[in-house]
Amino acid sequence: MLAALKKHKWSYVGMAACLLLLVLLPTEYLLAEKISLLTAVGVYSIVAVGLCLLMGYTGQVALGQAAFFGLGAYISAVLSTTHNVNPWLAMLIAAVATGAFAYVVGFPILRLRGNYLAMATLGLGIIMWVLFRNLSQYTGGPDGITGVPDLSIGGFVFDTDLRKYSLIWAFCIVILLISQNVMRSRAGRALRAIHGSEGAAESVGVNVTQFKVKIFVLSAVYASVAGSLYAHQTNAIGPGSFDFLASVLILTMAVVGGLASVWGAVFGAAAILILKIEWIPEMSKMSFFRPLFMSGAAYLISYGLLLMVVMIFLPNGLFVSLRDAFDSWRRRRTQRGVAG
Amino acid sequence: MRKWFCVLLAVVMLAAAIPLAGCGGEKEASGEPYKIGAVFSNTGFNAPLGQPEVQTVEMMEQQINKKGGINGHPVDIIWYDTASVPATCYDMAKKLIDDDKVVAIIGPTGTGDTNAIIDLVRDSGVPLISCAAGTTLTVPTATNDKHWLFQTPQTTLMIVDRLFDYLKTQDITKIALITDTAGFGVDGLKTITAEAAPGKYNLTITESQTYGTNDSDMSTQLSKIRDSNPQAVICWGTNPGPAVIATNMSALGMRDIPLFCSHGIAFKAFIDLAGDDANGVIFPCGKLPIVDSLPHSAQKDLLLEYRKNFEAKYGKGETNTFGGHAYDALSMVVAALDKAVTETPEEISGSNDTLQAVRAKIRDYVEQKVNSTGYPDTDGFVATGGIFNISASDHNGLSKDCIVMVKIADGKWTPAE
Amino acid sequence: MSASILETKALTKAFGGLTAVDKIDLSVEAGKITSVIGPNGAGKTTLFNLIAGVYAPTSGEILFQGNPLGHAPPHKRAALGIARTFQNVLLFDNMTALENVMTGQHPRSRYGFFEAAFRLPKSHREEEAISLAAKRYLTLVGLGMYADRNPLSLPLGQQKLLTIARALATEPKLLLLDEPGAGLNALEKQSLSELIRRIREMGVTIVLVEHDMDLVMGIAEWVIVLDSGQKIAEGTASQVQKDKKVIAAYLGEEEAIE
Amino acid sequence: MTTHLFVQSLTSGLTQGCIYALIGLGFTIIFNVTGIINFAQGEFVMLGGMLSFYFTRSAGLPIIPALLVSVLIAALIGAALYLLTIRTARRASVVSLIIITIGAAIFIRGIAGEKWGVNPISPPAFTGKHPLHFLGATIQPQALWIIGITLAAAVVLHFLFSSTVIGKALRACSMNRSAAGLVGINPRMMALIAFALAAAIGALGGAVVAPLSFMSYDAGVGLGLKGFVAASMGGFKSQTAVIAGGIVLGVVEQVAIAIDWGPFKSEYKEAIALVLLLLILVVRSRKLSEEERVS
Repeated sequence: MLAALKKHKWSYVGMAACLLLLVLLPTEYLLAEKISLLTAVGVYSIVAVGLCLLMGYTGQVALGQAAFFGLGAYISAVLSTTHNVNPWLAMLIAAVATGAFAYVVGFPILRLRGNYLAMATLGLGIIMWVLFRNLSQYTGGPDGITGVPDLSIGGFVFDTDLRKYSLIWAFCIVILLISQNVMRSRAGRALRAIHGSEGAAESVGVNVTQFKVKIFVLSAVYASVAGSLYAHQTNAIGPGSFDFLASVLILTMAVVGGLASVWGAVFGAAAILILKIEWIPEMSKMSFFRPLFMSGAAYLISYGLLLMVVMIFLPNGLFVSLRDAFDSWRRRRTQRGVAG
Repeated sequence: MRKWFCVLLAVVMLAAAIPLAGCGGEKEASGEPYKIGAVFSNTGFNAPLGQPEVQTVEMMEQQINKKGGINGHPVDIIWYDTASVPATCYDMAKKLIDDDKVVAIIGPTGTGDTNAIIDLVRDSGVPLISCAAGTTLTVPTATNDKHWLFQTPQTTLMIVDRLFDYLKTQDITKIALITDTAGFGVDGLKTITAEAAPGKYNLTITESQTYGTNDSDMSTQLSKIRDSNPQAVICWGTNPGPAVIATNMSALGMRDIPLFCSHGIAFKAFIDLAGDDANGVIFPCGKLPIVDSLPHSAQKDLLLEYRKNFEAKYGKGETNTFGGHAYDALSMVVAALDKAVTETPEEISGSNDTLQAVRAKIRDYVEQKVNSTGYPDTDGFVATGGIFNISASDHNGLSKDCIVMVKIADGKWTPAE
Repeated sequence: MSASILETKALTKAFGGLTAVDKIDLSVEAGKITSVIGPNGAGKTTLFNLIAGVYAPTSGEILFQGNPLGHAPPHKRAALGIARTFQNVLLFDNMTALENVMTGQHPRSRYGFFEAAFRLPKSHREEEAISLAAKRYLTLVGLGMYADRNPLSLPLGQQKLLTIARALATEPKLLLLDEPGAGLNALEKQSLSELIRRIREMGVTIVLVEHDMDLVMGIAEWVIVLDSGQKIAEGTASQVQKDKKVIAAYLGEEEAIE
Repeated sequence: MTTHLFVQSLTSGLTQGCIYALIGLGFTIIFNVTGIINFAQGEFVMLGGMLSFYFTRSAGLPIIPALLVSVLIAALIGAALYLLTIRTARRASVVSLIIITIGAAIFIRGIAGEKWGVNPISPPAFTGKHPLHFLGATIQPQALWIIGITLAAAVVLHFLFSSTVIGKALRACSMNRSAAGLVGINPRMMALIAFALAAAIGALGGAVVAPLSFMSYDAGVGLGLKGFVAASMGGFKSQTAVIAGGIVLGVVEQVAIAIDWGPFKSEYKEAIALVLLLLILVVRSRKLSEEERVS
């Protein structure tokens, strides 16, 4: 145990720091008025982590994650509004149903690799979006669903921003820890082996298809849970929030976070969301940029530019780059320590 | 190459950093401004509707501040782009409420975007004056009493009723529908089928077809419609769909069947697109397109004024009713600030309680005074959309009388009666 | 002759027109070091892939410990006790050397996502066992001190040893080595052949495909010679060396080269 | 369903299908030569329409020169896209490249929205709007142009790939990039050409379809997707296969409208296309993985 503590010393320190930050951030001292942004980061982190496990560790491209995000949101919303199902039960049903769906489509789809897998997942994502938008009798069509109730435990209702923030981040932390444990386990090694070389993975007894499908299902369930939380947080959902660009957004978060890193996903989600719902809107206020934003051009141009620049200059993500720098610094330090 | 990108990146980041440091864009009128929030679809599928709305509020902000603001205080209209995405709309509205601490929000452009924030504005106690035409938008539901929600466009219901009244005068009883699969068309389809039902207008719907917003050819749908031989074709969608349908119908030699469209085509763009095929198309719409042929009235003066200013700023023939919805929404807030709010911007930004109080005052004013009691000599609040008579039971305040039937004749908008 | 651990009966694999492996019957004796040799394109690697289950045979069958393997996929065969290394190394570059070997323990451990997710005792117990075993095999091949290195940072010779450790970690009965000597210098080859003998002492049957004749003749107790997909000879090293067909085959290859 | 309705759906389907095919060809060329799926392909279609509008209506050029200039400009933009992004992103993964092209698409869309506004535009039809009739169905002359130009483009491409030096070099790259490099073909140059060529073809498609369906700054997404499906149906391999794929897709969509029953409702057109895509991919998945194993 002590050994483990020593071994992962820095990651424990990091975790402690993160937790402290999470508690302090929404307070008056720091970013009370940005609490919705912080909450959004929590929601999207959950989806992004799923994608990290699937793409970063297992090496399976997925361009349709918003479909599972939406599936969770819609099942939760529909059940808890029109059918008055208990929100928690609805969330559970959503997670199970989404998982089952992912399991069924996973087997045929995950036989594909690389670009072909990308196409398939992309297709899947858009099909789901079309269904969300056009199955009006269940999904409210293009207008979406309103009046999704807040979550509550007994009499305690998660209605204020702070309560929603705490609930969502509680979920997020648990999911992050689970993911980290999985990746440091036998299953995690099997998944990374698949990424390294499917042939070699098979040769050491890893059932490649099965593990691919398992992780696909896990990532889908994460997305679904995030979707349910999102629906109960904003009390309303619409198909526009789960289209192809939503998938791209999630994908970018995962990649900026540096795919092969569970905590990176949080970082990526934060980075992208700060840009999307903080910096770019702030830019639109400035008289210099206003005309460009009126015609909508600036929003598209800056978003497009952002995607390109990040991918070109940080192909393995902001977070991982920073972490590697930190590690090398540590190594140099320890070496000096040995020398001295 | 890399250098080229670094420069661009630097520009973006720098530009973004400046306002974070806290210095926004400058204003004519001096002193701390009243902050009014707005969310519109500058981009996304609703952009053609959203942009005139943004252009309108920009124009009005300058006019108001040139005139010395409201009671000597300038206004700052903070608008954000929802990209026609509900999730983004929610984020932006939240930012306006928590971060910018605006006294009221106008917009969004679409019903879907509005739905995304109706519970938000209820919970935060902020008046929202939407520019979306969803029929049931302001109707209270089990979960939301719509206490804080108003809407300035004529609802789809009014427009459909107006259209059907007109059909009655033409003794048309058999209609065929072709609607788009985006929000606009779906809403129209729902309302039309409801209103056509026996007991209402009891019209026979011989065929109902849909099309995707960027389909290049609707001949197949139209052939089906022709086979069902209706007396009229009703097309519900925003550009370019209806223009494609108009041209396809001429190509199929179907123009002996009259084509009725929605207010979604009340743009110069429609006539540009459909060219000659636009002639003969009839659609229900606010009075703006045919303002010149109106008898003299307070609304006519307002419309002419609005058109003059808008076209002076954004080009000839660019005015449209959607910009008008934003005009009306903002006018209501401005009127409320002018007449009902005594607190200064400093006091508002000073304490959250004052802010909440002011938000409530604005809401109450719009509900109680934007009607004949507040404006007795014009028996109602005169705006581009019509004469508003908002009440506790009606948060829209318009009636179908403020809608006219417009017919396109040799490339011009003319009254159909 | 004692029990044979692996047998092939009229084993055939054809890719489109070309028949890579043509009706091969062979039988590998348990506990021995058997070497499959032959000129390039003789079908050695294809034969390996058939045994390992990467390819399904076009016809014929493979028996492992007397039971037909049928169409069992590679991971099942690994569980049964067939391990293999690859000509082109194929180490997992996204893990440390130790973790590479730990993956080898996969078929010998059970716990899955759930136990891992919540760190149930079972996961701790098995992880302990796995890492102990892995360290043991890593030391066996003499890479103990490189546990935390990225495999690709090691020289080729040690990478090859690492793949052997990874294969051993699956605790196989039969170990297939695909050209373990290729690209190694004389010294490394020396230690390699010693390692192979030691593995044999552990009771693991070894089949190796190898080009380096000295290496083969040094350690192989039984040699099978393939040429253009067919078995042309088998016997002890000295027997096959005298065999006319074998010499012809190799001469043929040399002529082809010149 | 009546005959003339059926014929109408076939002709409309053929017209739409040809557009899908043209866009799909662009995807295929880039994918074969560089192994990249260029998600900005749809934007070149949009640019083609917008540029041809600009040159006919604003600059007042006659149709054919306007068409050529538009296509040329689009090709240059395609080349620029490659040089500025793909070429700059060294050793980027499949995912990164996908996101880069998506980013480029959004970027181009923004520029177009700024330049031409958000309202759709309509360039003049090549040879008037007087429709032709047969078997109770109606075809607009522009539709014939679309079909004709698609076939022409296919023939030209076939000639290019089969019997010109560049074409052979491109084919070599698509077969085996590293090997091509060894025999002295510069894969980067080939990639550049591929991007320019793909952009040109996309723009051509946009320019011929715009008079029929009009064009708006954000039309690239939808069109690109359809072309992408067409290309996938054609297996991202031969031009003929892709064109067939495009036409099948177009016809299926229209026939679905004509049937208009159950899942075959016009609302679900996009879904229908993608379900087709999924089925095809899955059916071919076994073969694909076999190929990868052997290679």
